[in-house]
Amino acid sequence: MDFWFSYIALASIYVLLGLSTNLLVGIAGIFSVSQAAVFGVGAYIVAFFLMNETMSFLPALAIAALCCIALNILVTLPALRVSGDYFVVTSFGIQLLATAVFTNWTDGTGGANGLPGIPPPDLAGKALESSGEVVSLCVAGMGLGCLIFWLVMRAPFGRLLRAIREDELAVAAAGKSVLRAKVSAAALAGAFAGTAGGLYATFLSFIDPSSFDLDSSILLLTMVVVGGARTLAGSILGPFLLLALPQILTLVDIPTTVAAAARQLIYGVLLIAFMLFRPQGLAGEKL
Amino acid sequence: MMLALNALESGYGAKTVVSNVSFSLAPGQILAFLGHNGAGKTTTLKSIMGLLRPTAGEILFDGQNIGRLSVADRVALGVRLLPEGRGIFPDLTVAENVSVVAARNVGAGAMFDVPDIYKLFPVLAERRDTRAGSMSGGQQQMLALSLAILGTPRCLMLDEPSIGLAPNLVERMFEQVRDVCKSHAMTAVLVEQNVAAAMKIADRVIIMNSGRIVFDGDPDEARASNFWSYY
Amino acid sequence: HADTIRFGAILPLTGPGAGIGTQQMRGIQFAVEKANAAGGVHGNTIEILFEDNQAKPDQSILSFNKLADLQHVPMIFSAYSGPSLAMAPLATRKKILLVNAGAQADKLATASPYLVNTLPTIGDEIKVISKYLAGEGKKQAAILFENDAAGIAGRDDYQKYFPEAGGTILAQEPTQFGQTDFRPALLKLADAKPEVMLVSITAAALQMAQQYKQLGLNFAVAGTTFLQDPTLVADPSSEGIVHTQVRIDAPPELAAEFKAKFGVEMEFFVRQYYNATQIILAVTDRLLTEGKPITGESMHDMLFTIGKFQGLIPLEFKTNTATVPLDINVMKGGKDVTIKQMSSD
Amino acid sequence: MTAYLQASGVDVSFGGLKALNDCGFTVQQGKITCLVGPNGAGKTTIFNVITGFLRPGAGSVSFKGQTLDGWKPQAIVAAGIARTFQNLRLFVDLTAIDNVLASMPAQTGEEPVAAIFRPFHVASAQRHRRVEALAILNRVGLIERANDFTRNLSYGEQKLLTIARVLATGAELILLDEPASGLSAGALDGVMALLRRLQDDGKTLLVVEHNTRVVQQIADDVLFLHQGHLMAQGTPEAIVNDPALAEIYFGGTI
Amino acid sequence: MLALQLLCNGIVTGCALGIVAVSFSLVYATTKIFHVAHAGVYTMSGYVAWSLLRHGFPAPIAFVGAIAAATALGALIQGVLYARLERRRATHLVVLIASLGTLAVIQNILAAVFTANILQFELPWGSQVFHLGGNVRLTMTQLLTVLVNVAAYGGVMWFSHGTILGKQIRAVASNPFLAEIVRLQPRRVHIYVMAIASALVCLPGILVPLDFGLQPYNGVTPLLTATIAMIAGGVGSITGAFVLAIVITELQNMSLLFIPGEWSIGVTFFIFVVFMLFRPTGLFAAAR
Ligand SMILES: Nc1ncnc2c1ncn2[C@@H]1O[C@H](COP(=O)(O)OP(=O)(O)OP(=O)(O)O)[C@@H](O)[C@H]1O
Ligand SMILES: Nc1ncnc2c1ncn2[C@@H]1O[C@H](COP(=O)(O)OP(=O)(O)OP(=O)(O)O)[C@@H](O)[C@H]1O
Ligand SMILES: [Mg+2]
Ligand SMILES: [Mg+2]
Repeated sequence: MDFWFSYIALASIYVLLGLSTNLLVGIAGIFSVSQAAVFGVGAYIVAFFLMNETMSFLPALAIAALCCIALNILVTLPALRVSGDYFVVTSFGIQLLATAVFTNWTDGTGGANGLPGIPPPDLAGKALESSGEVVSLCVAGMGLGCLIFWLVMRAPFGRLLRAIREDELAVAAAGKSVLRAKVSAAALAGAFAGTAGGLYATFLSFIDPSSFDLDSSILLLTMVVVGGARTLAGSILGPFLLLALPQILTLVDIPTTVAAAARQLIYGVLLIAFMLFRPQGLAGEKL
Repeated sequence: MMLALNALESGYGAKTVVSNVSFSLAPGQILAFLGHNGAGKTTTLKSIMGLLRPTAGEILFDGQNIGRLSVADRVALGVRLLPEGRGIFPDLTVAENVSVVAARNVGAGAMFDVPDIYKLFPVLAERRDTRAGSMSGGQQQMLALSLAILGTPRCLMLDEPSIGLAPNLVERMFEQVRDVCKSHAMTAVLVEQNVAAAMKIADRVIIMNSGRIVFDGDPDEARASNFWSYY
Repeated sequence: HADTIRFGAILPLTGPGAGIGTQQMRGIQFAVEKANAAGGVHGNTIEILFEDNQAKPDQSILSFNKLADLQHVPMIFSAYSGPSLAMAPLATRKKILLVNAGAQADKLATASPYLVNTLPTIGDEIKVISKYLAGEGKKQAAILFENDAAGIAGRDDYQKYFPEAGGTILAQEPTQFGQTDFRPALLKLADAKPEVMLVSITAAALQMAQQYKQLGLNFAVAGTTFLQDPTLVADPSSEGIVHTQVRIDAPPELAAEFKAKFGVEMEFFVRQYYNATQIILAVTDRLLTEGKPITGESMHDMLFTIGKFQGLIPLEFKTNTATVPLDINVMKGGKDVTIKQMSSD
Repeated sequence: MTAYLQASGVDVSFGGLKALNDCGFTVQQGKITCLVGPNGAGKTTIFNVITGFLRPGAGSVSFKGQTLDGWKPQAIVAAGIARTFQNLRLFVDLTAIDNVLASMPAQTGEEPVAAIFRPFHVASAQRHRRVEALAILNRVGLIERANDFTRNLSYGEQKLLTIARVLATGAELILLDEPASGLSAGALDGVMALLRRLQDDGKTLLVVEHNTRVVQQIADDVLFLHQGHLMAQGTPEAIVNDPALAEIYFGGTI
Repeated sequence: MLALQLLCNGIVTGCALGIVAVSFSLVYATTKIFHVAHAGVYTMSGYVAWSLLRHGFPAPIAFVGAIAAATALGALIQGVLYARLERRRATHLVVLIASLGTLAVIQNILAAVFTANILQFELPWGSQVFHLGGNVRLTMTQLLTVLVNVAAYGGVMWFSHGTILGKQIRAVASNPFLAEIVRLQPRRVHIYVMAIASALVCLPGILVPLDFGLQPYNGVTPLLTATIAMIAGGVGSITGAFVLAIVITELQNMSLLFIPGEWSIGVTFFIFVVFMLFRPTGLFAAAR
């Protein structure tokens, strides 16, 4: 049953990323296409510490999360100055720069070859070798992430972010600091992405730049929207569905020569149909 | 009859906001369409314009049932609406606002052509090259009104036209509306909270309360009636 | 007891890697369908379960686990370095034989005892071409490489082995995978005035050669098996390109049969995976003959017990990476002409 | 004695256009001051200057003796000045009550740390805030619309909501940009009574208004702005009965 | 020498990308849709031209056929998909995802029909080399790319400022609700815009593959650069989009003179990150 385990573990990791993306893009309206870059930094940091046996998993994860908080704030800072569409440029730029670093900084990241042989996570000195243990860890991470997300969204902070998405000027006129709220949101999103990165690196035991590229950032967006942007349930359902979809599509029997293209085609058609008939996503409310 | 509503019922989704609204207006007639906030005035106007699909009833314009026509077709017939609040193209200059609307709506012998507009509101001529969205609230409202009347409106529906306008302009604008209605047999529906000003030029007053017509009569009757209590 | 024996294949069937992935899939299909048509292996039908990993490591892991746990396959074909390296630890842990007949990263040689490669690593090829070029007196080189795992591996090997053979590297310049604009890189390399350009790209070699010609460049061009591309060979711009070539020829009848069936030429990766599939079929056959179970472990052991295989080419497993014949070819008058025969060790 | 709110020598120009030209005035604490003038006189612009949304080219604004020059809008709200916008600027995708809640000052749980680590505290604080917010909605007559999405409110209802929102900030000096326009008579009486009550509670109000009936009924003091400059200041009667001003404001053209 | 040749190549690629950016910008400024399926239209036009040539049609007819096909495809996407999504009040994010789906559909239909391999045009005149001064060599295709795309840019400039349809397009973008009630027929305008943009993107869509070959997944990179050019140039500014596309390609090309190629894309875009910080509304945006 390892398959289910690895599916659940991977989906849990993507839920954390979904939360991160949802928080920034869906709720605060900061259109970031560089969440995969932050995710990657988290993954590489944890991989670095574990492979050099500098420290055990949890402290490494904590450091990764902290670095990603700092990084995401830095990355999102332009959004404080550059509003709306204009942030897309900086965000693209950051993502492309990150990909260049992951691919070409061979000493730090293993370059395009990636880093194989990352040790499994350990808790209290015991390595988590079995799939059951690893999946529990990932699910626990996801559970914690969801709880935090839920708490934050029902608190005034959530409302403030939604207000910022609509009208920053009016938020300022209500006496709130837009800057502080955005920095907080970026920090939280960074923590989610960094944690997800650490879990991902130890779960796969191998990372390479292809998991942290622009396509991945876009996949995250798709997950969030298909699940239902701005909702907690959406950030959970989206990753679980979209990760299963390629696997499900391989069950569709198609004549060999065009099978691959046909599957992607079906994927595209499903996306379109889904957006047409359920624009609010799986878990969203009708507007 | 220019405009006739017959047992109109309309709303949003499952929520019915106005029901059983019936009245008919002759050419040249000016209706003051009054009611408290949230009574359903805007909803009624949107239904006439075709922006909302009524759930029941019919809308006749010049004897023709326009209930199934598109918005554009209704505009072409001469049904015009000054919308509440967002009546200009903020990112275009004043001159572009006027010319782009004129290009689609002003034909030969039109009632209002571009020069008429600038005569009506000289300040717009002065600010021709200003981005419309950066003008003051009142200036924007003048422009909005201009866009609504360009061409040949035959039934002009004004949703709170006086908002943001200084008193001098309100009076003048209402007088203009009355003059045009009388000289060109144009019908006007005037949704106003500035009741006194509206009643001064109206031939007829309808008061709406919670989606239903509760008073229909001429201004003198309205002044005399106790329907003022609805305000 | 006519049974179905299932194996897996995890290949990039969509995305930018799909061109090669599809070739690989066809090679496997072709071999299996021929075997089944001939009565199967000891009367057993062979079935291959294909999974699309989009050349991504994480999708590969999912697919691997799916094949291993839900379908219980003992053997999986893989391709591309990243995915193969990602799956290698799982192969070790679950004792599933992973057969790579496409990727050539050097790390693949030692990634897992259960990962076997039916073609030499890129380093093996580059050692050979470096020696050859040095022997020809071409000692000033510039490197053109694709900025991804396969291309960078090649660049690193050039940097290591070309100087060892006595040459000097003057410059290096990357291109992006999937991009076909080579002009800026070519221009910059030309500026270093090399005698030879060492190429490490996996796609669009034709476009590279055409742009090289249009820019009027005149240094020599050399590379590895990656340059083997029928459309390139046929194009006049390829005149004089030298490259190592993992020899894997298809007999004309076989190539014709393939073309009749799929409507395209039997290209390099088709042949590679056809050949690899035949190796697997041979291993399965021996296991069944000896009445042994078909597990990842038994297949692994049997592969090394047999050691030498005679498919499209003679090939021998001394380590996890097969020793195969390796030629040096030069493109001339629309043909790829072998000028020297060697072996990958 | 220092003036409560004082603007002096404020200049603002947009391109060649002088929206404010040496504009100066004072507002007395505890009074309702009305700011009137023809369209384009610069009323909204001076609001933007006072609340920190616009940097004037020259001049300054001070509040309780403290200069506000260079302050950020949120700092100015914190100092006790809040405003409404002529074009509403509501959060139309939030409910009415959320609009009010979003404008309440310094709430626990407005940053993630408290929200995560003190969830119960935050929840109970929110319950109290909701009660307060409902009270505010009640004051402006929107209690029944509390849970409706703002985009679904009628224009008049939205206008009332802007007033509720500015009340929620708890500011002591409240700037209202045309609060009366679009309100029906009943609602208008309610709002005027509300403004009076706010005055009794010790608030100071600066109101832009074109409706002379409203001005006459509520204003203690009237400022008349014309072409970006303060032209006159006085009681409502004095201003309304000044023939020169009447000519600008009521008569002829602009 | 090297610099000059790099500069010329940059201009060629930049002009092609410039029209991709301009056409993308037309759509974005009017509908606020991040029309990534535009990359699909771009790619498809090349394939249509290729197959018409394959079937023996002369080049001009093949090119006109491709333009017609792309125009129809663009109008179809707007009329059938985007208009419907808008009626359902889908958010821009939702439309973006639907557009991604459309892109996947177009790309994979192409991949299924034409395979994922690179297809090369067989037009001998295309690769004819011209020696310009200073030892610069450009092919016929490259020269044509510059001429056609610069002409297209001029055409768009005239169109958007000199014609009433151009103004209508901007009006619809500015207030679609009002556009409806003053009879500007926003839906129809949107379809026109998409048709025009699709016809435009055809030009680089044919000319670029003439030089570099056709690949089904190849439209995305140009679109990415175009997006950045559009935004950095100031949304709504045609000149901004066109010029910035050239600037970006030149930066990428010329940066090779100073830094290793691995870093050129990353560094180029990093320059834009910094640039956006200092000029947050883009280079050519009208001051507000
Ligand atoms: N889009 C909508 N969805 C749901 N309800 C709506 C919507 N728009 C308006 N309403 C409700 O319908 C009722 C009538 O609204 P309408 O806008 O017609 O009022 P009105 O008479 O124009 O009021 P006002 O004078 O304030 O403009 C109000 O109670 C309002 O809350
Ligand atoms: N951002 C801007 N750009 C250019 N001109 C502006 C801008 N904002 C205001 N103006 C101009 O400055 C002048 C004053 O505008 P303001 O909005 O302050 O007027 P107002 O007194 O509020 O008028 P109203 O009663 O019509 O709302 C007007 O002529 C207006 O067109
Ligand atoms: Mg209304
Ligand atoms: Mg104003």
